Order: sequence, then structure tokens, then C-alpha cells
Amino acid sequence: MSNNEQKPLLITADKLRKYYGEVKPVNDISLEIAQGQVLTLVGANGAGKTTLLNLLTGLIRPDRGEIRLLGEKITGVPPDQRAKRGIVKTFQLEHVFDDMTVFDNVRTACFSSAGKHYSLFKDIEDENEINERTGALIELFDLTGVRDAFVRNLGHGYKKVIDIAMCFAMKPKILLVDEPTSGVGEEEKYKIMDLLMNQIEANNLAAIIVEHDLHLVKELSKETIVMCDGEFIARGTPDHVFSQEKVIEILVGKGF
Amino acid sequence: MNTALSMTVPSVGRRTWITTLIFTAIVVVLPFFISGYQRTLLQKGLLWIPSVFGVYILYSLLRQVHFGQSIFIGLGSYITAFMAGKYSVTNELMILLPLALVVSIVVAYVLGIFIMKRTGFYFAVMGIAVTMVFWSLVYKARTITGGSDGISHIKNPSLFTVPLSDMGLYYFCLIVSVGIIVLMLRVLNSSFSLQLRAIAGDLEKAESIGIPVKRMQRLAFTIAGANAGITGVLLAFSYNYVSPSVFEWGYGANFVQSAIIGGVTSFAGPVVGAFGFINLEFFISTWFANLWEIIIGLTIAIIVVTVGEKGVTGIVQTLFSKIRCK
Amino acid sequence: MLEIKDLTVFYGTEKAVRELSMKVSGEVVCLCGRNGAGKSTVLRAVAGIVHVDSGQILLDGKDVIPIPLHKRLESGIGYVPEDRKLFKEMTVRENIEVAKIGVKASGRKEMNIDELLPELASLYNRKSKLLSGGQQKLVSIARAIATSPNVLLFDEVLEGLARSMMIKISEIVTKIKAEGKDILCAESSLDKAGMYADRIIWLEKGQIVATGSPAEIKKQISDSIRAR
Amino acid sequence: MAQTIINVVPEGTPPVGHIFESQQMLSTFLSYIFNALPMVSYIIMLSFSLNFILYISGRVSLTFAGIYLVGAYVTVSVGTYFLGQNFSLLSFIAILLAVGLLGAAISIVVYATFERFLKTDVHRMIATSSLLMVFSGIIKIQWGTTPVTYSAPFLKMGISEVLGNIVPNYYFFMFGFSLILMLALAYFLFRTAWGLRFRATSLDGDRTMAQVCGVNQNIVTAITFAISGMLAAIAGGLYAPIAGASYGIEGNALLLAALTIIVGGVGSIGGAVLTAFIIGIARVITAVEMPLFELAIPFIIASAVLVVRPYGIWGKEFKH
Repeated sequence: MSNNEQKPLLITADKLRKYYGEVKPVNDISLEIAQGQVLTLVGANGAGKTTLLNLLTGLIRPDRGEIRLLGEKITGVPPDQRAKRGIVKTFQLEHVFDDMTVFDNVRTACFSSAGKHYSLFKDIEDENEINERTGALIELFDLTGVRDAFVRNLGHGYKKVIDIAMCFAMKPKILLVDEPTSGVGEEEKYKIMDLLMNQIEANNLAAIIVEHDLHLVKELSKETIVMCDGEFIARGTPDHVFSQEKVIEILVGKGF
Repeated sequence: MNTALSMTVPSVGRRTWITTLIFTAIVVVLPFFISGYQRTLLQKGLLWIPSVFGVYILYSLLRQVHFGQSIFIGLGSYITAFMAGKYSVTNELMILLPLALVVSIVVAYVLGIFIMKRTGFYFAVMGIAVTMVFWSLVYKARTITGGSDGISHIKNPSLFTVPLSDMGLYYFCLIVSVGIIVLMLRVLNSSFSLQLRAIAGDLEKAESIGIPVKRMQRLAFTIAGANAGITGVLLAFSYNYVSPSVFEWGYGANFVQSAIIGGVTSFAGPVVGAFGFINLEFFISTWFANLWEIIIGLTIAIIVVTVGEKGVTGIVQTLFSKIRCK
Repeated sequence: MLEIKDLTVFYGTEKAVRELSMKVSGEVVCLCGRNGAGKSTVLRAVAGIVHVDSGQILLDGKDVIPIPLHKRLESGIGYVPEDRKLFKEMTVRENIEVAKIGVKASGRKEMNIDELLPELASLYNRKSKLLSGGQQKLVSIARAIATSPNVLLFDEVLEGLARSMMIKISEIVTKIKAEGKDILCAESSLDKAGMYADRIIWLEKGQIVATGSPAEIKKQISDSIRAR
Repeated sequence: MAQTIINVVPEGTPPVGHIFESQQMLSTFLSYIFNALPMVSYIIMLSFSLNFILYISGRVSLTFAGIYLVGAYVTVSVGTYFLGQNFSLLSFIAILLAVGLLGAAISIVVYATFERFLKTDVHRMIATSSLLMVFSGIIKIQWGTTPVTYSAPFLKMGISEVLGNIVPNYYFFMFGFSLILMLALAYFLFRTAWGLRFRATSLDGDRTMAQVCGVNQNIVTAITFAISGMLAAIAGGLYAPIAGASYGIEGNALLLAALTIIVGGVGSIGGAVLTAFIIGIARVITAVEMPLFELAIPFIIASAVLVVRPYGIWGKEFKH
């Protein structure tokens, strides 16, 4: 943690709060993430992990508190603008464009990130720069074999990877990854995680990864936060965190 | 939308351009071999294509049913009727076409703000509603628009002050239609259409990768409107007559029906649909007199139940691919 | 007695439940496991909501798979869904009534809802959307047991409730068991399952990996975390 | 297009000075309401015809507009044939009920043979709007395109004077009849065992859980379509003595029904009735004050509502 202090703070959340009636999925959480800092977030079902991510991406509005990106207040900024500024999230259940090929899926994100929403008459095949970038991403994420396949015919593992590839196409500053391995087989799990971690490291990104598989968490991350009932209850290296009795108690008892 | 029913939009390739070229060649040559009446039918079919393309864009890319194309056809037609007919200001196509274009773009953009508030059923209904509003305004404003009598005696158009003959008008319509087809094919192959498809596919994800959903939806609606506005001008010149019936919702529905007959899984769909609809209308009403509405209605109902939005071109495509597999 | 034999359910192209066999008779069995382990899918298959790809579900020796969804309650399977799913605009009484009107509970011993769930008596005329989460859960249970089915399925019945409510509902589950019903539950949390279950079945990837009492399973899982 | 015969606001006495002004305003306002009654009842029934299917089974079906057309024509023909100028209230009601049954039958047949195979809302909209062409084609073959009228009930029922306004009794009859139908429907939905099943499968309930509780979805949907068809046909029959039946009136019916849903929200009987009053009265006022905007006013109201409350004034957000 000591080396984080030299790096600039990327995102700061100050006393975020979101209540749904009696349920308090996010209860006055403060969070600071520096560039290149990778956090894993574990917790029981309904502990508020997804709600926290959605607050950061702007899909839901906080009841209280504020979020800053590089010191600039972004609490009221809509999700598509936040995505442009570098806060990008993958979805728990894969959200991909089923009726398009893998290449087109990634290409859409590349066009969007380049701000080319309204170039009406330029053939997509002629946009060399974008196509090259898409091709590079496809290669990077090991999707070359299914480049022209329609996404709806592919398995969950592929869809997850495509989802992640689209996020990288947005040139993110911070990546919020919601359960990258849920609903995916054991072998694919490691492949997806490897791809993800390598890319995060290579681009020196900050990331919050929500993950249920504690085994993976221990292997892959340097810093873990345990969340329970809308609050952070433990934070530190995975080894340290998972040796605490209360954490095990909560994780085993409440499910994960 | 249900994945089992999902459809795909092909990309514009060399084959599409060759087909377009062949199509153009045929319609260029055809008038020399057919009667004057058949030529007007052909001309009407040509003029329908851009409007059907508007419906096609909204349907195949955004999955919305656009019943309101008649609004913009009507606007274009009445602009022409006023300028070249009633008030005799000008019959110059090079003034009328840009004017209709600007008016329909402005109207479409403003209407889009309201109509695109919600999608699906609500979008379709608002499309019908707006046409009916225009219909009623035109119908009631008798002193200006002539009410149900419409406006007749529209002067023949001139192009760069040269008056156009009937044949000249046909070729001008041809140029405009083919021009719009080419433009639309480009639009369909642009990043814009890719992103529209993304919006239809998964709105949440589209937003999360930074696509400005609302604005792009509105732009698609505006493009459809602009297409129809231009054809409205030429349709008015073709008929020499405009009546409030251009604003009837059934007329707008005809474009949707054309698109469905043609099919939205192929770029040829709108072309086939426009010609198919107009010829069906003509032949059925000559052969079976009163039965034409029943036949058209049932045809479309059956097409939708059996092959969905694939239409005639979709059926042909499947047949071809089956033959090729064997 | 509920018996499941070689149950397989596909979710898209992946198997959500793989050749799972188990038996429930006169006890409270709870399926536990991580997200996506297939707990809910088993329950939904028994309730008739998801399509079963192969296998048998026997209720007192009779296969229930051919029975259509709207006849399952009549044949003796009551289901309490994951997130309550009440008819929001209806009163509590009407919610329970819906289950009662269409179903002839032939030959079953009537259950006394007022005795089992006395809390509901004062709420009968209130719209169910105005109830608190715990009260909604009670209504959902009442709706399932109103026609006294022989088998009851509880999907995450303690999820999202306050501690006192959890205790209350686990007591109710025990009381229902005392009426001679077979109960199959799913919980993602061992703590919660331990509050009422006699036996726990730990699922991973749609298969049974461990069976035992709550304490046994808990120890097994904690050990495996420490070992990692 | 329906040519509403708007009873022209009574010319009224010439201005008699300030004392009477407020009373006259009240009288004028009442006259607006009275004159709106036919339109209001027409909108209530038609909109609920569409709304009911949308709310209970989550389907969009535009067939009701065709059934409305058939209802209007059949009432005119049957009324002229059997009753002619000899009008009796009971036999007219009998005709209306018979027409309602006919509408229900058509609706069920179309549903069972056709609509049930449509898979998405988009398909349903296109296919059922094409069916409207079939309906109007049949009408054209049978009755031609010239409007037909049957105004005996309207004329024979006489007029009454209410607070200085002369109002045809038929207006009250029409409004009363539709109100009774809506009350009956409300009674059915909220007080009977079958109504409970309907509400359980509706958008407010939960389709799957209703089936888990033993509700047979197919029967409920079939009855839903029958009720919708009945409402549409009776609306046609009731409105025919005022407006006659003419080729192409289904467009207006479709539009008003749909706009009422936009304003009133899905599945609210109260919302439908209130919206019908708003739109009906607004139409009458504009018909008198600004005839140019008479047909535009429902749309203007709906657009305003869409901007302020996208899910309708009384509506809730449904995802179907």
C-alpha cells in the first residue's frame, strides 16, 4: 500500500449511501483508488457489491455522498459520459450484442470510444485505424478463432471475454469487473482471469474485481476488501484477510 | 428481444453494389419497352423505395415500427402543392427538394423528441397519432389546403429552369431514388448503424460503452423522415395532385407493410417491398376489384406468422442457401 | 415423499443440474452452494417452472414431470419463490385466495393458516405491496401452504430478512414439518440453512459434493478455505 | 373518418348583464360536458378494449379496432332491418348485447387461429394492423364505402333540458350503458373468483406464480380476448346511432384508444375513465372554439403527458 501514495488518486468516493427501504446495500462507504491499484471485493449475496459498482458507473444515483474522478466531481454525470471518461464496468450476467459477430461487438466499442457516433457515410471497412485496433484487441483476448462467429452461438465463457474486450476498447482508466467467472466452467475460469489480470497489469489500470471464488482471489490479487451488509469489514492482503476468524465466519456463514 | 427470433443484418458487400447497378440498369432501360401507365407505376415504386428504406432502418437496426412515414411524405407533397400549385411561387426542383429536406429534418427532429420518449408499442402509436394530427389539420384548414378536395393543378417541375417532360421526371426520380439507395447503403454500412444495432441489442451495455442512446435514436428517426420528405415532393409532381389522404395512417402503414413484404434481413428488402406492394395493389385491384385490402392484409399477416420479418427476400435467401448446401 | 432421480436441466447450452439424485421424506432438506450451483434450478424443476431435460421427479412414487405447471399445486407441490413474487396490487386475503380457488385439495389434511401464521390475521385486508419484506415472505408462505400440499419448496426463504424474522420463519418451517410435510429448501448461506434444516446437501456445478448436518458441512467448507 | 355530430352549443340568451355571467359560464361548461358524453363513453370502452388485453396478458392487439368497425356496421344493418323507425329501448339493448357477443366471438376466433402464434410485440402490431385492412376490406364488400346511418335510437329517445342545456337523452343512455359495462367489468375483476385469476396473471401480478397457484393461463387469455372484443363491438354499436358507420372509422378508434393508454396508463380503469373525460371534453371545447385542432388535441395532451410522465398519469412502469 505504501507505493500507492506516490501515484495520483484516480477515483475517490466519499461517504456513499444508497438505501432501498430497510435494506442498506451501501452504507456510508468511502473509497480511494490510485492508478494501477487492483482490489478484489468479496462478500455475501446482497452485501452491496453490485450496488457499489453501479453507483460508480452512474447506473444508479446515490442518496448521499459524492464521487470524484481525478478530482473532478462526477456524481450527476450519466453513465455513457462516465464510460467515455474511463469508468467502465463489465456485467455479472454477460451483456453482449447477440445479433452481431464478435468482431462487430468489439468494433462497436472501439467506434464509441473514438467518439465516431455520427459518421454516417463512411464505410466501416474503410476505417482502418479502428479496424486495426479491433483486430489487435481480438488477438489480445484470444478471440481470433471466433472472430466472425455470431455471439449468440457462443458459450458463456466467450461472452464474458467479449464483454471484457469491449470494456478495454473503451480505453478505461478504472475497470469495474462484476463476477467475471460466474456461470463459467473451471478451465475457462482461469483463462478469463489470466487474460483479465494480464491486461490490467499491462495497461497499468486500476480495477475493482468482484469475485466469489476465494481460491482465485487469493491467487490473483494483492489487496482484498470484504464487504458485509453495506460496509467494509476487512481490508488487506488476501492471506491476512482470510486468516481472520471473523471473515471466515461471515463468508462461510452468509455464503459467497 | 427473444434470441430465438433474432435476426441479423448483412453487411454491404460487393454483391450488393453489383445488384444495385443491375437494378439501376434495368430501371433505366425499362421505360422504352413499357406503356406510359406502367411507367408511372414504376415511377411510383421508385419513389416509394426511399421511404421504405426509412422504415427499414428503424426496423432492422432499432427494432421499432415506424408508422409515421406518411407525415414527411405529406409535408413534402404539400410544400410542393403550395409552391408549385396554389401559390405558384416556383416549380424549380432545386429549390423545392432542399426546402422539403430542411423542413422534414426540422420537423422530424422536433417530433423525435416526443415520439422517441418511449419505444415499442408507444413509439408505433405516437407515429400513428402524429399522422392523424397532420391529417386533421390539413383536412380542417380548408381555406389554406383545400380540405378534402386537396390541391390539384400542380405545375410540371423544372430542373435548373428547364421544364421536365414526363420522361424527364421519370429519370429525375430514378436518379434521386438510386442516389438515396446508395446513400442509405452507405449509412447501413457505417459505424452509425453498427451502434444503432448495439442499442437495439442491449440498451444497458450500449450505454455502458459510451453510446449516446437517445441522440442516436432521434437521428435515425430524422434520417427516415428526410428520405420521405424528398420523395413527397416528387410524388406530388408525379400525381399533379395532393389530398389529405397522404396523411392517413393507413398510408404510413403501407410503408411498414412494404418493408415486411420485402423483408428486413436483406438490403434488397425495401426495393422488393416497394415494387411488390405497388404492383400487388395495382394487379389485385384490377383483377379482384374490391378484394385487394383483404388479400394484402392476409398476405402480410401470414408472412408475419410464418417467417416473421424475413419477408420475400428472406424466403428466397433461405431457398438459395438450401440449394447451395445440397 | 419426494424423490429426484438423475435430474438434468440445461441452461442454454450449459448444464445447470447434472444427473442429480436425492430423496426427501419427513425432513427438512436444504440445498446449499455458491451462486450458480443449481440450487434454485432444482426447486424450479420440481415446481414445474423450468423444463427438465432428463430424469424423474417422483412424488409418492408418481412421476410429476408430465403434470402441467398449473396442476402441480393440486397434485401436492407448493412453491415459495426466491423474491416473494406476490400479486402486488392484491390484498393479503386475495393473494391466498388465488391459490385456494382453483385447487381441489382432495384428501389432504387442512392446514390452519391462522394458527401457523397468526401475524397475518391483522393484515388480511392490506395490499401486499404495502407490507414489509418479512410480512411479504409470510404471505408468500401462506399462499403456498393454503391448500396443504404434501411437498413444500422454499427458495431462499430467509434471504434479506432481519434476524428476528428469520427466527420466526424458521420456527414456522419446523411447524410445517411437524404437520407431516416434506420440505426441500435452498439457501446460499450455511448459517441460514442451519437455522431450520435437518440435513444439508452441498451443491457445486449442479452436482452433490457433500451431505450432512449443518455443522459438519460448515466445518468441511471452512477447512477447505483455510487449506487454500 | 367519424364525423362527430357535435350538438352545437345552444345559442343561449343574449348577454343579460353581469349578474348572470357566472351562471351562463356554468351552463356553457355543463354543455361541454354533456356534449362530450358520447365521445367519453366511446373512448372509455375502446381504450379499455385495448388496455384490457395489454394489462392482463401483456399483448398488443389492434384487432379491436376492426371489431369496432364490424360492431358499428352490424348494429346499423340489424337495427334498420328489424326495428326501422319503430324504436324500442329493450330491443335496441338486445341488439347491442348480441353485437357484443358477436364481437367476443370474432375476437376469440382471431386469437385462437391467428394471434396466439405471434411471438413478439412488434410482430403483433404489424400483423394485427394488417388484419384491420382485412376487416375494412370485408366491410367494403358488404356495405360499400358510403356511410350508412341508423339514427332512430338517437332521434326517438327525445331530449331533456338540464340547467338550460338541451341534451339528447341518447347521450345519457350511451354514457350510462358504458358506465354500467365498466362497473360490471370492475365487479368481475375485483369481486369474483375469476377476476382474482385475471388479476393474478396481469402485469400487476406475476404470470408464473399465478400458474404455480393453479391458474390456467390459456383460459384466462381466451376470456380476456372475448371481453375485449365485446367492449369494442358494443362501442361500435352504441356510437353508430350518433356518428353512423363509415369506411375507415377504425383508424380514429385505434388512435383514441391508444392515446388514452398513453395518458391514463396501462391497466387502470379509473385512469381510462378520467382520461376519457379529459380527452372528450377537450375535443368538444376545441371543436367549438378552435375546430382546426379538434382532432389534434388528444395527441397534444398525450405528448405533454409523455414528456412529463412517460408511463402515464396514473400509470406504473411495466416491463413486458
